[in-house]
Amino acid sequence: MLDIVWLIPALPLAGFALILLFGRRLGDPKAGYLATLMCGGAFVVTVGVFFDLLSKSAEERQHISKVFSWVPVGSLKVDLAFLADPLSITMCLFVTGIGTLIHLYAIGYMHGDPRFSKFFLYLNLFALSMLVLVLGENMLVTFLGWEGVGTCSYLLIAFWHERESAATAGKKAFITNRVGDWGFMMAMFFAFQATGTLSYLGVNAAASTMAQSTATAIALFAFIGAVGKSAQLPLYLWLPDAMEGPTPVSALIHAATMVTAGVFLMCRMSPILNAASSYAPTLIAVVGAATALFAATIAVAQNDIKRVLAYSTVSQLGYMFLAVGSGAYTAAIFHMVTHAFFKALLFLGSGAVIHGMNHEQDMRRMGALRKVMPVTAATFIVGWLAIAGVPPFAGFWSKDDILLAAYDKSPVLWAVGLVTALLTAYYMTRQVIMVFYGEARWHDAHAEHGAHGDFKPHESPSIMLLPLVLLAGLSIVGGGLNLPFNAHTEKLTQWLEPVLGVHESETSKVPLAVIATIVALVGIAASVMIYAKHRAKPIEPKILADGWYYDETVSRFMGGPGRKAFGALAWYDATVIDGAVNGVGRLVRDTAQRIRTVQSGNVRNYAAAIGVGVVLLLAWFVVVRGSR
Amino acid sequence: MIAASPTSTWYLVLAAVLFGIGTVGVLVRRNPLIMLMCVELMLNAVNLSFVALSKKLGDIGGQTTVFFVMVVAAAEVVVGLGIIVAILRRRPNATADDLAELKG
Amino acid sequence: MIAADPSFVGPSVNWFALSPMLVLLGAAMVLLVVGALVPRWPRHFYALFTAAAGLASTILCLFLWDDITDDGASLLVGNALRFDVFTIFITITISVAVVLVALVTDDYLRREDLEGPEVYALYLLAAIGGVVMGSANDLIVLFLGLEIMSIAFYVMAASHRKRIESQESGIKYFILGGFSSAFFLYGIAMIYGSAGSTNYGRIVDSFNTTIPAVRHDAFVLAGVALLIVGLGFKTASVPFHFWTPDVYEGAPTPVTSFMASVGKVAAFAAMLRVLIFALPHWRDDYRPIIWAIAVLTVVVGSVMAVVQTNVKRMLAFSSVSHAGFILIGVEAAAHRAGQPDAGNGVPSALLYLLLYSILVIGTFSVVTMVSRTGDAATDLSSFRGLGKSHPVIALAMTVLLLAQAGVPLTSGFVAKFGVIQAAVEEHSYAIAIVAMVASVIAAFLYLRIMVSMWVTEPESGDAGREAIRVPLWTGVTLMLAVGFTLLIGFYPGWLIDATKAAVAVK
Amino acid sequence: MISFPILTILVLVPAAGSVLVAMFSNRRPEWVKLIALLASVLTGGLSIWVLAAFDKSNADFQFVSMHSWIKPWGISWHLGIDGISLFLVVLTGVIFPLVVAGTDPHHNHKRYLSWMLLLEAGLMGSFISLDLFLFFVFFEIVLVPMYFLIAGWGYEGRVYAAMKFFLFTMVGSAVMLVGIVATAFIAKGNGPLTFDLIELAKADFAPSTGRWLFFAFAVAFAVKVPIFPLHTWLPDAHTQAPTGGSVILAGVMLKLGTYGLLRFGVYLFPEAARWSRSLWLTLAVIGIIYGAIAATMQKDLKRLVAYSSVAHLGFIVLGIFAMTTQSITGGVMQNINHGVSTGALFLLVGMIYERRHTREISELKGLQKVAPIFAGVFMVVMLSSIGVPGLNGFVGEYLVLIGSFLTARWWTVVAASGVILAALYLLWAYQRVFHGEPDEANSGFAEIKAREAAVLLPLIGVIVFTGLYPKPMLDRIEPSVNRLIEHVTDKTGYVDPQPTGVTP
Amino acid sequence: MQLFVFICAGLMILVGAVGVITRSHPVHAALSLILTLFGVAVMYIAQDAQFLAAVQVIVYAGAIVVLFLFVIMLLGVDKMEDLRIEPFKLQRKVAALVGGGVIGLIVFAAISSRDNIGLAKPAQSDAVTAVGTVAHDSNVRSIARDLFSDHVLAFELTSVLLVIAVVGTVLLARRAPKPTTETSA
Repeated sequence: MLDIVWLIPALPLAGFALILLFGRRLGDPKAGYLATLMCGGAFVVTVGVFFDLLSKSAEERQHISKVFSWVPVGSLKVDLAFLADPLSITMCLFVTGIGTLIHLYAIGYMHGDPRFSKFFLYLNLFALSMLVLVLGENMLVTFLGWEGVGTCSYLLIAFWHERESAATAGKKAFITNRVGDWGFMMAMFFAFQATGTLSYLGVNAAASTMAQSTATAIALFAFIGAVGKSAQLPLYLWLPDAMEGPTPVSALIHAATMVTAGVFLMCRMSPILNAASSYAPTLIAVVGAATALFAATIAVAQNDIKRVLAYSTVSQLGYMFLAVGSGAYTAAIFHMVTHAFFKALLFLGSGAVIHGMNHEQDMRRMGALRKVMPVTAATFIVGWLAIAGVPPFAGFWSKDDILLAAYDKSPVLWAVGLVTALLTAYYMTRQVIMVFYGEARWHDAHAEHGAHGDFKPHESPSIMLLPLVLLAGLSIVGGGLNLPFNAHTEKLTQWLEPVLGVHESETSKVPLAVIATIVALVGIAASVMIYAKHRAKPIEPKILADGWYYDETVSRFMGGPGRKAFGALAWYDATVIDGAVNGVGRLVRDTAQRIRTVQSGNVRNYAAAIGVGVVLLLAWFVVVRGSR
Repeated sequence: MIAASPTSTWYLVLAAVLFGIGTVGVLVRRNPLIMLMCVELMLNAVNLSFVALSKKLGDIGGQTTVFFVMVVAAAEVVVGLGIIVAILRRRPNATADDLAELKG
Repeated sequence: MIAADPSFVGPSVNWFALSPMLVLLGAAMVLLVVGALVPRWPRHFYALFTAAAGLASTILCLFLWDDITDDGASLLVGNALRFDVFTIFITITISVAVVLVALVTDDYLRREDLEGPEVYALYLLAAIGGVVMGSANDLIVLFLGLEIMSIAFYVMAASHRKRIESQESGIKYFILGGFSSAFFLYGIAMIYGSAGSTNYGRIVDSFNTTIPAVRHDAFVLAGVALLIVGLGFKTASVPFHFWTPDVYEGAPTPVTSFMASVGKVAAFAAMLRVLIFALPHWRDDYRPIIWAIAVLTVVVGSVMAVVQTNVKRMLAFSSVSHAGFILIGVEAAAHRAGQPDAGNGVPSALLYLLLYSILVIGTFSVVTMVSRTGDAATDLSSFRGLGKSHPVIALAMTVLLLAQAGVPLTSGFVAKFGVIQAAVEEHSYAIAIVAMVASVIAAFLYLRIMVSMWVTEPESGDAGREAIRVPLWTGVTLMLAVGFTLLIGFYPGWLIDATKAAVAVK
Repeated sequence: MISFPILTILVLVPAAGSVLVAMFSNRRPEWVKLIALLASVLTGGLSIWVLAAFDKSNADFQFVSMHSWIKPWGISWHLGIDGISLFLVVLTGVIFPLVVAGTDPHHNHKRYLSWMLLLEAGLMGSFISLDLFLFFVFFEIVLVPMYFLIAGWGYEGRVYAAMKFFLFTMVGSAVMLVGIVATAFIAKGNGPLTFDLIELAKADFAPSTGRWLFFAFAVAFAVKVPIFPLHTWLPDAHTQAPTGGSVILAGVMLKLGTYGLLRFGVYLFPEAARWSRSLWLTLAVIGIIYGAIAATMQKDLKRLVAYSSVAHLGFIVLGIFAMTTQSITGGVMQNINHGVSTGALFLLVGMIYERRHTREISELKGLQKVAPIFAGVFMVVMLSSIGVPGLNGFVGEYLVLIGSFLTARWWTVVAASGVILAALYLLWAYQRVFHGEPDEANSGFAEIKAREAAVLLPLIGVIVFTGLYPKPMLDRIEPSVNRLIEHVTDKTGYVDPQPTGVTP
Repeated sequence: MQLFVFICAGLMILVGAVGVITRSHPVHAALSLILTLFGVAVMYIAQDAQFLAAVQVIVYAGAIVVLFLFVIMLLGVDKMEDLRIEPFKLQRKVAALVGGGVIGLIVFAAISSRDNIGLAKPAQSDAVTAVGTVAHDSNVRSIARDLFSDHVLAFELTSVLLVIAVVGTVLLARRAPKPTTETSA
């Protein structure tokens, strides 16, 4: 079964090719079904591979299937090969699994869109790239997928490219990612110079022997890449704007897959990270914690249903990096998985809401929707509880692991994480209340809209609800993957142990868990007090709503000084450098014009010129050469 | 050495002076005819030095040369005058300075 | 009376060796007599007869070449002339030029309705002067040859009676020419004074004996200086070039091409003879001057050409810059003056002369056609739309211009490469680079002409213009020139060998 | 290997075609076009045949044909092909038919096509000639047809642009000519004079001499590449040239520069190349960043692409002078990639111009909505130009960078940031041109035509194939590159650095 | 005696020369030219070049100057040339510089190397005898010998030269078909 790992990416590829060729003919919805089928197929294959691995002993849970030699030049030998091991298969499982669900959902969501088939074309391409990314046997193959998902996100975010905002968002996403890619490339170069190979196994194996400085360099540059991809400070900018894309895209890219690529990469290269000097992981942890808190504070004041989720994603990713930085890779992966479940759920839910509200995204125009769209509401609430960290929902367990690790790293980080948890609970509650509870604010909404007669939010078609339900289920039981009661229940840890090792911790877990739970509840309570019971005025300062003006500042800099500088250089090129060239020409002309006056047409002047020449020659010969 | 008979150097010096005068003449005179005369002066100066040198060398070749030069001079004068006539027929009293249509 | 003198022995004369010159002379005489006796002779006759004479002398030269390769070089009529490959090469070049120019002149004279065998006679006589200059072995003979050619030029330049410019150019050329040849003559006198003879061979011998004493003798050096002045004037080298643009513009276009080809060839031949063969002892004295003059000439010629609007003037200045290139060859030759291995200097210069004269004749033949009746329409604007109306002519002109610019696969490139190679062989890199860069500047003006032929749209005024006629013989000349240009561009080996033979030690 | 003088034929076929076309009557443009197409296709086919018959195990020159040409100067008609030139020849052979088929001059097909074919002959010649003189001949002769193509069929500022292009390049080659001759004479010693590359490469030059000579060559090539700050002829020429001209100029002609640097500069004067490497690396990096930034600010689509060329060629120069197997191989490959993708870009821009008669970015808007397929094609080409993995642009760029990193770390670090800028200017331009709601001027924008698609399809194919499976190409390039590096090692004792843990 | 002759002749020459370049009236200039030419002729005699002296007087003073005068009269260009004005400011300065330079440098050269001049004793070809050495051989005779031995070609070339002169004048003197301002026949 292991030998068919290549089939996992191959199926979406086939889907891509087929839709590329026949997409228009298949049309809506057949193309969608095809795409979903392919992604589902990939999932099935993955499951097969998974069990095959499971059947092996921990040591030999590792299989490389080489497709062909890709870039062989001199000492650089890069194969297009896939590495099937617990980590990559874990990733594959939820990428394909959740991917399939999202495909399915999208069939309903994108129904009637003029570019329906193209959407699925992109989706499959995305799935393909993502799978290549996670299955990559070496950094370059990963980079192939890495850039692939970047490109796809560009295409998908800018899917409704007639909207300026969408187009810009897509461009922004791509370019910001590119900044990260630069880091990734550097990491590869350092790795190659240090080890002469790019395959993870090779590099990781050499980690123990290589110079610590090199390891640090690799780790940090890779982290830059991760920061770009996983939207950490300072490169998170693109993610909130990326909400311009269709909701399934948001779910796919932000919740489940792409953004987690960074975390995956760090885990993939964990040996290097361990070999690096200590400040590297600390830096990662700090960045993670900072991002988590920062994003959470912003999420508190957002009114766009999707932007809230976007910032929460950033925040949750911060958690994962906090884990990575604390050396708890398993925890990071664990949270990645659970987060994939509930965040995908939330996004799809919000999508359903938006769908039902005729593309209304402002939560201030919603409210009391649980009546009109019960299923959506129910599932959404599950997601809410999960992310808020209420036991026994999935989020609670994974977040708990991370906080534990953070505590071992440093209580400060733990505290930050805790505050973030509080805020998370708070703003998620706020969202749920604003959308599904309170009085309906959408009746008057359509008055302003005035668009379509009596406007009534409606529940989404079952094809969209099915994924919601499934994801909701997962969000409830997801925690079961890695229950911290005893070594036996920590299934995921054991499973990933050969790749990521274990994070030993002697801190007693229970008190921390209790504190975390309390904090979550406090957050929920506060939110309820404010938004449901209206006991206090909402605290939504503009600065938070505007994300600490960070985005504005950056874009103002880019549009202002940055652009001016570029303009200056262009001016320099046109004026100075090109001017120099033309200047030479002008110089020649002017000199000629000056000499021309001698060419006066008068014989006697010519004679005089000759005479002068004579005297000069005579002087040279008689005086200079003659007087010896 | 007071009543010294002039050595060839004296002649050469004299010739040089004559030549110089001729040169100056070509540069300062505007009447083409007179410019032509000045050229004749220069040629005569050369002839003079030729003769002096042939004397000094005791070689007749110099004198033969002078003979040729005279022929050349004659020919030049004839042709020159021909051209001048052709021009002055059209533009009486034209001076060298007036003939400056072609320039730049 | 003299014949009665028993003690007198006249010099022996190898008539066959002189035959090319004699043919030219005879032809000239025939033309004059015929012209005088039979005024209404078919016009073609003159041109074709002249061309025939040129052709004949060319063919004779080829035979003579064989003789020399068999029997080696020799001296003629009392050591007055040198009879070697160099001479033959120059003679061939000049004769070919005569042929081509004569063909162009025929159509020209008829268009301008100027009569006369005289012009052709003058061509032939001037050609003789040129040949003498190239083969002279005696400064006096050289001087006479130079005067023969110059006086002929003066007359020809002034020969277009309907154009005041023609006469103006004639008198300018005449006055300046007389002026400069006076200097030249003075130079001869000085050399004669210090060497005791005007014969190249004897000059070299006498300096061989007297060299330690006269190593830095001011009088000789002054002589050298004045010789360079005279030759510099004829070769139109800066700062003795001022007459060139005016005369080239004023003179009838075919005559201009004749002066640009034969004049340059003869003058440079003379320069090489005098400086390299007659005055090797002073090479270290005059080489720097040649160097400086070469650089000046190349640069000034190219730069000045850029700002001209009259094509004839452009070509005049470009001919100045070409002279500079040839001077580079001379400079290279000067390094080896008097040494057994003459190096590449002289051959490269000879090669350049031949190639350039054919180029320039071709180019001017186009100008002749474009200049239209009255020979006045030589402004850049008169070439407008030539590419549309006469694509073939325009294409030919383009080839010639590219050759002048030194674009590969044309003779121009071979020529330039030759001199550059010669210069580099003598390690004068600076001059080579300067020259190449200057040639780029010059390229600008050739491009300008091409642009006005191909790109610029004809303007309203052009409609009224007289249409350009393409006479048979002019066309033939043009095609010959272009053909040769390309032939040498692709297959120059044999010609290079020939030029090398001109300096081969026998 | 084979007696059949295939390379000579490669030069002669287009030349003959050019003459044939020139002689043909102008009244029958379709016939003229057919002849031209046949000639170019035949050449293309031959070049493909060369590719097929090329022996990849052999690093040395193949299909060599050697005849004496100008004996007295020791010049010979010496043609040969190796991994470094192979794909350039194929590129030339392939792009020309596409251009001939895909672009139409607005007047006088006959003359246009005749110049085109002459241009092809010249380019072919300069890529395969192994005699310095011969190379120079082709190198120079190429200017003429290109000059006329720009001046005759270009846009508003064509005369100025053509003149600039011609003179600028000529200055460079003027110096090079002197360099060539000097090289020959200095190398000659007492032996016979020769301009044969292989003979001359054996010679040892005193460092000072070698450096002077090297610079004489380098100047010419630097102009051609163009290397900052000698690049200003390029935007004008590219912008003003007709579409076909731009494609050739960017696709093939610029490669003369990089190819020359490698084949003649480095090969003849390794010591000088090593000695001056930091200068070239710096200029290359400046070019990468500078070109990208300048491109960002352009308002004219063609100018933008032109400046992007400056940036891309910078990578190649970086690779050449970093002088590792990977970097040079990458550079050689990047030659081809840039040729294909930028060529395709110019074709696309030309198609836009044909439809809208403007190159102003601000005039265009929302084309993707009205012409999705066209936009898709443009997207793919653009991504390859940005250097997205899976497309050809990436492989070359990546090899250059990873190779250069071994010898020129910090230059590489800066150069790599060029990939960010590349995304910036191209995506920005793409957004302004293709995204948004089309205004009425653009709403009539026609979808891609069959002929256009036929022209672009091969290019797209190459882009994707070489991106996914570059091995066949690399296998043929690498041996020759190694041979070159060994040559450098023999001359200078420089060793191709290997990453730790790898034994060379 | 010789000294006296030299001085007188020298004065004639210089005075005449200065006259040529300073007389504003062409005729006067021509007459001064004659003066110079005679002076030169005297010098010839003083240098044992009797034949040349004769030719000088006949050809130059006789033919050429007469020709000049004839043309002056013929064209009636005997208008005074005002030498006080000079259109080009620099011209005269340059002229002075050139004249002075030429004279100065050549004189310097002549004097500095007076001993070297004549150092080379010409290798006499059998036909030629040195000036005045052999009594029975007059100047004319030796010139003749030289003329018809070593310089015979040159001698022949002079004929070509004269032919050109003739042809040239014929060509130039021919009246243009549409005659412009006719001054005289």
